[in-house]
Amino acid sequence: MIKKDLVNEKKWENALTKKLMHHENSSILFVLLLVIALVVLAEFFLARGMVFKDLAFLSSRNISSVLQQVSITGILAIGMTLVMLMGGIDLSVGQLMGFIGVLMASLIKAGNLPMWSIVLIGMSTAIVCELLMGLIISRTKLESFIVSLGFMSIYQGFIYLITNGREISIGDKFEFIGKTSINITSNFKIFSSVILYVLLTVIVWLAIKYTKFGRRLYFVGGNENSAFLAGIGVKNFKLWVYGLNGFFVSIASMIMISRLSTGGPNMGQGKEIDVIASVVVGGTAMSGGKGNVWGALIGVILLGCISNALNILGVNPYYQYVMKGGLIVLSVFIGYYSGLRKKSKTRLNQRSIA
Amino acid sequence: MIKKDLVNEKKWENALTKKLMHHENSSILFVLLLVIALVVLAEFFLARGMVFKDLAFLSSRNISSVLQQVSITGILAIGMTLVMLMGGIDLSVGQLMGFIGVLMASLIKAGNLPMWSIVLIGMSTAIVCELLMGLIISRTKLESFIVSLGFMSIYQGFIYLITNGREISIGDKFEFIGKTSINITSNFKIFSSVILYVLLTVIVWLAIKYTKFGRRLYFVGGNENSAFLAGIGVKNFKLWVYGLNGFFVSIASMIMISRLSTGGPNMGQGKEIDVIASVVVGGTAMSGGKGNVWGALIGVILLGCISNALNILGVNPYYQYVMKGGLIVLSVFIGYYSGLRKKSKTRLNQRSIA
Amino acid sequence: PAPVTTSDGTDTTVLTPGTNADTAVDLKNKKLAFINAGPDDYYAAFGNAFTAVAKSYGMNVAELNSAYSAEKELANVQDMISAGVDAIAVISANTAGSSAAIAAANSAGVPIFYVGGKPELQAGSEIQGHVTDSFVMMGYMAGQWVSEKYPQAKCVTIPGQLGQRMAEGEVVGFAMALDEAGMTPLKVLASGEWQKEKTVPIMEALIDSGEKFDVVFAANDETAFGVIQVLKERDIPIKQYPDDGKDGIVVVSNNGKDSGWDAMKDGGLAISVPNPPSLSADLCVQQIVKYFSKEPYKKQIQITPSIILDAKNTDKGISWVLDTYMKQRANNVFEWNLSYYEESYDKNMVKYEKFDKAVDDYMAKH
Amino acid sequence: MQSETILEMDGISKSFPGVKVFDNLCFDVRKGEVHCICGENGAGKSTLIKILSGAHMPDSGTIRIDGRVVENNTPHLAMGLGVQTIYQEHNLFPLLSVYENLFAGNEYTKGGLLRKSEMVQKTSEILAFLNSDISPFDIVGQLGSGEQKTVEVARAFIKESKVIILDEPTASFSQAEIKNLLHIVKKLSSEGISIIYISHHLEEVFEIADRVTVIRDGMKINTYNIKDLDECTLINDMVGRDVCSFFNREKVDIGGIKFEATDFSGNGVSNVSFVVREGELVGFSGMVGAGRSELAELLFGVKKADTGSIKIDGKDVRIDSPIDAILNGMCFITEDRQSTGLSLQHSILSNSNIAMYSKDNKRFVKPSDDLRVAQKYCKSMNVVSPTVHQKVSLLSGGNQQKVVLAKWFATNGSIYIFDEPTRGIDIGAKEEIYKIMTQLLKEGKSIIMISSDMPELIAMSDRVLVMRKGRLVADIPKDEMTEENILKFSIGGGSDD
Ligand SMILES: Nc1ncnc2c1ncn2[C@@H]1O[C@H](COP(=O)(O)OP(=O)(O)OP(=O)(O)O)[C@@H](O)[C@H]1O
Ligand SMILES: Nc1ncnc2c1ncn2[C@@H]1O[C@H](COP(=O)(O)OP(=O)(O)OP(=O)(O)O)[C@@H](O)[C@H]1O
Ligand SMILES: [Mg+2]
Ligand SMILES: [Mg+2]
Repeated sequence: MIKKDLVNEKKWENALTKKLMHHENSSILFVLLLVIALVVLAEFFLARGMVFKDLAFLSSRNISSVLQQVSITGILAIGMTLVMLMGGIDLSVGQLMGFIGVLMASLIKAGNLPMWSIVLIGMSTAIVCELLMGLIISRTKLESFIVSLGFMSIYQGFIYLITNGREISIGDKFEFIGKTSINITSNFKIFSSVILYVLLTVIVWLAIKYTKFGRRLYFVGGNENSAFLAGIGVKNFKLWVYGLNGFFVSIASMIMISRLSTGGPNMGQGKEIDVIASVVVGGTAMSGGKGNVWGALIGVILLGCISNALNILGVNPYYQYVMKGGLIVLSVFIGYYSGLRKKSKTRLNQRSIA
Repeated sequence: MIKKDLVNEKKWENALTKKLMHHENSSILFVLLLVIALVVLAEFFLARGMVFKDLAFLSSRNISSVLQQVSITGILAIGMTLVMLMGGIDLSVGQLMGFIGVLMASLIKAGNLPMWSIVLIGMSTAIVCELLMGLIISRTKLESFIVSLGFMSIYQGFIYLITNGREISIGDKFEFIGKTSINITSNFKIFSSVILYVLLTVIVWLAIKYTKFGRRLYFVGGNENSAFLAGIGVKNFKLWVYGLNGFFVSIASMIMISRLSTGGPNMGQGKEIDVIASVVVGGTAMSGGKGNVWGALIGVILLGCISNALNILGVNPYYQYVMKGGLIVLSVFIGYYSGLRKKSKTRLNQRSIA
Repeated sequence: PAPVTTSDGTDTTVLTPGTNADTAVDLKNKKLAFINAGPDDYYAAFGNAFTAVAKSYGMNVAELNSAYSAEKELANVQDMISAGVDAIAVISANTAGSSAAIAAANSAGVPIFYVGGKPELQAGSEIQGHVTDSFVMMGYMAGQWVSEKYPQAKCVTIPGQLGQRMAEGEVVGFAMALDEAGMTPLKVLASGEWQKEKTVPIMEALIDSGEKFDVVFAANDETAFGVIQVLKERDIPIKQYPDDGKDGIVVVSNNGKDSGWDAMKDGGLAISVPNPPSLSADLCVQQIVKYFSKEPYKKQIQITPSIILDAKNTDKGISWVLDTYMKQRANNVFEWNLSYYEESYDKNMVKYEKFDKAVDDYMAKH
Repeated sequence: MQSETILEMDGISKSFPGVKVFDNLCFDVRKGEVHCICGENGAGKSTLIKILSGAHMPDSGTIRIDGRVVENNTPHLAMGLGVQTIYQEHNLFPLLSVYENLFAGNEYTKGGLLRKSEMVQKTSEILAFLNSDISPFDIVGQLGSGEQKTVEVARAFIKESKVIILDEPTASFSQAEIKNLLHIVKKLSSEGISIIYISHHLEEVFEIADRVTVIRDGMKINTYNIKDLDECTLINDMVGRDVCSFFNREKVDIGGIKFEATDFSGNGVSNVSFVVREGELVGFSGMVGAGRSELAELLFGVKKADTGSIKIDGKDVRIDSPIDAILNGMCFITEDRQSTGLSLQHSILSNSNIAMYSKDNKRFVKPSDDLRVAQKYCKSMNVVSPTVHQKVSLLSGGNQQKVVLAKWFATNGSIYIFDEPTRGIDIGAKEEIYKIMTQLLKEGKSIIMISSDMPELIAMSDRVLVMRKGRLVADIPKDEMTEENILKFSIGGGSDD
């Protein structure tokens, strides 16, 4: 006869809600803290001659600029997390961001449309582009990898055609989204893009947790067939997720051109790699069904910190490539092992739920 | 009871050998022929003023140069096909090729080692690098995507450290592998690299078809867990496949530096994208277990032809990006549909849902 | 001297008043950041020269690399501000984002210098020094040379990385020169991305397409090497001098780097318009030194190639290789003193402005 | 019957995170015997044989095969020692052909080269031996569930083996195939090969076993000689209480026509029409490949039918996709839980709620409601798992099946299509499920039950429809429902086409 243990069940429940929301991310969080600690130590011993004052890495100025630096990648990473949870991938985000950026910049420069309509055009173009791609991916069995690769090249061409290879300077006509900040101290500034990033992360997190859409995202990524049988319109679902990704891309491009005051032809190039790397480092599986936006956030900050720290420590730029690559591998590795350890520590001898 | 139909069985066998070896590739072959036909038509109507003589695209000279151009990507694609059949991916091949290239170039330039030992060093370094990566991927559950992304960055650092950002010119000290050719006519040359490429393709094709090793690629890629339960040493198998990939990478780098007489710091950059695109266009599934080297060969030639044709037709470089991207999407799309049609001719019902 | 104002309204001359030029400034503890645009030959030469020259003044340099990304460049500037360096020098592949970087440096009180393209300056922000070059002008010089020597020629170009200021600029300059001379318009081929590897297939396709052409304008020397290799492989004669009486393809390029000299001497490359990165970097360091020692200097100078290199004058080339460069500098093979370039900039300013205007007009037309 | 011990497990302990499966278990198999293992879902039967086969490492204990102590057991090693295992869940390569699947990991080679024709030859022989008409060149992914199992069983015969382990091989088999398999098992054991056989069908156990081991709560309860064992003892040992092996369904009043399918064709099905009434359970019988699952897919809108219309409560409804079906109160428990039933990497919680989400148009979910639903059904069907947050891939086969059922019970539909609903479910839990089904009927709901389990079909159905080659060939009322009668129609004894 199977024993019933309701007290234990409650305990399990608490332990497990924690586990689900936090556990997944705890190992990557651990890696982040480790990296921060290492960098601080390195700075202390190497750069600052063992004086704790003036540690540049943890200075409020540096923290605010790191946060600002990662916000574009971060917002793209939110969309990418959704796409990847669903089992897809989108290599076109970098170029699409560039395309929307130069499109908007050229409209702003032309100056004969009100700003709100330009924003609207940018957003809807991004969404339509992604929907188009989503249409192909969801209606056929083509791999999202190759389809989005094709679109990446198409957007690149669009960028060159719009810009004719030249940068489009927009001056200060579009400052709000990328340049305003709340100045807590003169050094510690919280930029609007950072606030937006955190806000979007929270919204998406809640949406994933408390809406059907979110719960279904995992299921579609986990087993498409079974999702279909459970009454999910898998095809349309996928379509909308790509569309949603377009929304995030458009936000990212606005921040980008606002922050750089320019729409540049090579602006988003290679961004997709950073984004995917951050998302994967943050624990989202390429095969879909596993991961969350907080993990992606930590992954984005981790990779952002690594670049920043290597700069601050004055590491030779050529070594930076080596170290950055090494740290990416190392952080997924540590994440994996600390994940393993945690699993084997969980309690034994619980046999029945009911 | 249940009937046996030996006649039918024989029929099945023939139909199915065909299916396995040819069917898979026939749709992509069809796309290739279609593209060639379109290009010839375009050239006929647009560039040549409707004269059939002197069609540059099909000239023997152009054919020999296209073949030569694709041979490096092609050789990398063989290795990538093996890795992808097995369910992995390797984003580091481009940079590894560059790394091995500049390593060998710098040794050749230094000039104090005999050529054979430099070749040996190059080869074994490539293999060791890939084995190292294979070790991590096979021993842990880390995604090959992210691990190889990390290694990509590491090799990039190595390249810059070796070259200090400069090209290393080796003159004609290493001509054999990339520059010699059999001259059938003065225009129609078959280069040693092309011969090597075809030879390697044939060898790998035979190995896949007729050896245990080859068939096991499909098992491991098809279902890793089942492969393990069937008694296949999955971990070591993966390890060796990555090692083998290193071999192909080293051959590609030799051809590269030989052909260009230079080891350049940005030489392999972005090559992995071309390689993966070709392999996927050629019908290999990113999820593993499906595809073959002939498909990859056709994919490589297809993408090579597209680039070449756009150049020959003198398409504006900005439009080239748009057209190339569009053609990639289109060719997987056509490949998919012609594949569908064929399938529905063979059997009516599809088991899989959605 | 009275402040001179350029077309973009920035004040280009600074005289720091009230300082005693004799006060020895301690350069030893100065830490500079050099933010390089990307990892390649051209930029590596910048970085090497900058570091070496700065070291010769006793300063320390941390070099960073933006990998051609405007966003990364801005991040690098921010990081260096956080790291507390004494001055930042930036070379950018594009000028996007420079206004944000300058604003950040200004607000942190860190002096910032630019080498290469013109940064965007917004009202109220300032930079402490700027050594510009003009790829448009270099392309124009090459084009002019071609139009003088081969007025009937049909020209094609293999541009550098699309979307980069320099790549697009030199094509514009070259095309403009042809246009002015009333020659057949320039045909732009696919991008060789500054690399031999990418150039070879483009060149092969060009030849196979049967397209007629007489002159190839290669974006840089490396591209030219690729072009020459293909021409040689196809046994297509190469013409090096207008007066050598042979028929063949003329290959011209920008860079004038050391291996380009060899290519000219070996009889492949006809000319190369030199833009030695080492010199620009050198001048930038000199500006920084002046800034620290509070000596007067011109905030903005533009350098343009004084000669076009061909096989006969390669000895006048300024090296890209650090050792050779430092040797040439020590032997005064070329002018390296900042004040020389300040003067020549003064002299040529009107010409530059006219040229810039001509470019604007040309671009507006096309 | 020899009593030489060929395989011995001693002091085996094994735990998974959150579950201690065995503590100090001992088990042995003699040469040439058929040794059945019985136990509830989640008792550890599959884990035991996975330890034997090298798929799992025990935490402690020794395994002795043929007198040799096996350390660091792996599937490769175990197979080398003559232990062949057919696992409960499919372990196939769906994109590859039957013969390739058969020889995966054990390819015939000569001088490093594959000997394809010999492998094909051997495959045909084995398939003939198993009385199967699958071709060696069929692509495995295109076979039905039962046929796939046949392919897996065939794998046991490619090599000389000393021990063959069969973990619920008959779960997707129909009567004829079961008979055939049991016959083969007997033959093998008479040739001196030992068989470990796991099944929840007790009549199979009694038919072939020489000895039976019962495990429960991580302990071996007992090993019996079949002579000394009767059904009651066995069930009592397994479940720890009395359960009748023959379920007697309560009678429910049958109402008016609830569901009416007219003239369904396509997807291998031709011209099928039938009705189901309120409170009625209609059983579907047929051989493997008769097209019952295909019909269900058509009804549920999974695949497009060429022709066919559905009336629910007398009204025409259009069902183009599962969403339409669910909104019309239909439920579809598919036969293959792994590929179409569950998202294996997700928890019991999310699997059991996912279909329910499609019932209404609310956008938000309440995690606490989800939890309640999951726990309710886990409790009523006795799902063995440390928590509802456990990934379903880590559950035992039977428990996974219960989660599939929970997912659909939670939608509270009114027309249920069950395709092999009790596959791999133990006898105790089956009773619970039958009770739930009866309760559904009492509430006036209708059930279509496709089952290959003849006693279940007969006990539960109000009518049995028999399909053959995609057609409905018989409608057997309760009073004519006998195994012989059903079988006669299934294999085409009645009429021929
Ligand atoms: N990999 C695993 N991780 C965690 N728990 C596991 C794992 N594999 C099995 N279990 C647990 O071990 C217990 C025994 O499972 P097992 O599959 O052996 O049961 P079984 O007797 O075969 O049941 P069934 O009759 O349902 O097939 C179950 O509680 C199951 O949840
Ligand atoms: N995609 C497909 N390609 C080829 N044959 C298929 C395909 N799908 C199903 N079949 C075949 O159709 C037949 C009907 O299978 P189905 O699973 O419906 O039968 P069933 O009556 O449900 O039997 P069981 O479920 O017991 O195997 C089988 O022979 C199966 O192999
Ligand atoms: Mg089991
Ligand atoms: Mg069925």
